[in-house]
Amino acid sequence: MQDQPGAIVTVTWHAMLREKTGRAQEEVSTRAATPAELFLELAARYEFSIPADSIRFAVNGEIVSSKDGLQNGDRVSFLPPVSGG
Amino acid sequence: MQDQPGAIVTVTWHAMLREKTGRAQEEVSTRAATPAELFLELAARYEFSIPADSIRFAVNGEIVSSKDGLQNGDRVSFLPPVSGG
Amino acid sequence: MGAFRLTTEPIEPFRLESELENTVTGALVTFAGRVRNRNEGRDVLHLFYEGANEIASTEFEHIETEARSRFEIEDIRCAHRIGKLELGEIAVWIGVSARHRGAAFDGCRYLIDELKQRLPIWKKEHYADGDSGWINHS
Amino acid sequence: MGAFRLTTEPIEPFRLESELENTVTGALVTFAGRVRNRNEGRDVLHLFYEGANEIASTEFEHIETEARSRFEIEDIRCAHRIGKLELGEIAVWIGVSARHRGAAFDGCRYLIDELKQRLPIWKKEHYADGDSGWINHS
Repeated sequence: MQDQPGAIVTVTWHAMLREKTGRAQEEVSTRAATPAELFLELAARYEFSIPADSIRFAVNGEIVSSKDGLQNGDRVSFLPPVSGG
Repeated sequence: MQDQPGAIVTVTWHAMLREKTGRAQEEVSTRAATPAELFLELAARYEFSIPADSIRFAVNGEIVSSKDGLQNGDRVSFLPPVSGG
Repeated sequence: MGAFRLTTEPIEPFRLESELENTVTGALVTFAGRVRNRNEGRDVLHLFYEGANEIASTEFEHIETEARSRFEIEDIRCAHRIGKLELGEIAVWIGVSARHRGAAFDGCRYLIDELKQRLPIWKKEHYADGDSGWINHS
Repeated sequence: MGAFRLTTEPIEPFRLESELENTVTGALVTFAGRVRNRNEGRDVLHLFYEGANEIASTEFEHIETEARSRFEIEDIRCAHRIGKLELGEIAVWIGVSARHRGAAFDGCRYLIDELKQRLPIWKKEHYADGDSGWINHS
């Protein structure tokens, strides 16, 4: 991972994560290879208490696997457990 | 059965039986002990082709067993196979 | 007035539904059955429904009691149209409210399934070829 | 326009339902989920729903495709409210039309079950005691 070039992605925060970070959106420069790696990086920064394995990931408007790759310019959403309906 | 006193009951005809008999209601004097017996009696008179075992019986507004007793003054309905809904 | 009615007037789902909205119950499931333009390969022009009102009401009460004993239902409304019906018109409407959606779905399904098997209501179809006939579900 | 929408406006079932009535399909099953006054023993004053619109729409399309492959569905409409909701207001509405009632019931049930598990929508309850909290279905 150290050999990867950095990427700039747009992160959108929702629900309890939005309240915890105090922001709806931010640009993040990261060397994370996957949404899951990026989440761990940001979870450490923001000191989230929510279990990482409860989070789903969306990239560019679509829910993706935690192991999907991240590209420069991607729009990334971290989805905490849902409660619609 | 021959020893039973006769009863006068009001018979209501529905759907294909109403069309076959040409009437919605009639008074019937009968020695039949049960709705099923009464049906067989009337089926012979009107020459119904519908199988007797496809008929359900209602007495005084409530569906009853084919073996329930008939009383003088009862209101009897013969219910051919249904198709509501 | 009970939960069930036979009516010669067009069924108004929104009116029936509003009768179920007085209580805050969480889930509402409704079923509407409408007149189809084809049945078993024949073109239907219109329908005629006949019903035995008193017997149907009593039998529906039995079905309702069964449904309430099986599922945690809050409230029920059901209407069945009789007389002449045109294509697309609602023949039967059922609404079930419940605290949880499972009971609302299961209760509504139970009511329509039993209603079709048991209520003294008969359908006569009139076809494009001029023929007509009483329909038998069984 | 797809079958799904997130909306800050009150949901109007009758308008959505009329979009499903253009075709003569026989069966229509609808589900409405409304805000309850109590949840897990606590008195709810009102709710706040937040949704991720683009992701929810895409995910609903997947759910719709699955439902159509499993059941013989004619048409679907679904709306989920976001923003502040009062007690008794409709949070989610789903309507499914089909030729036969089995597919309409099963399809509607599938959609609401999957929607609750998968769509990125979050509910925050505000309680009578002044407390509030995000709800977690799982």
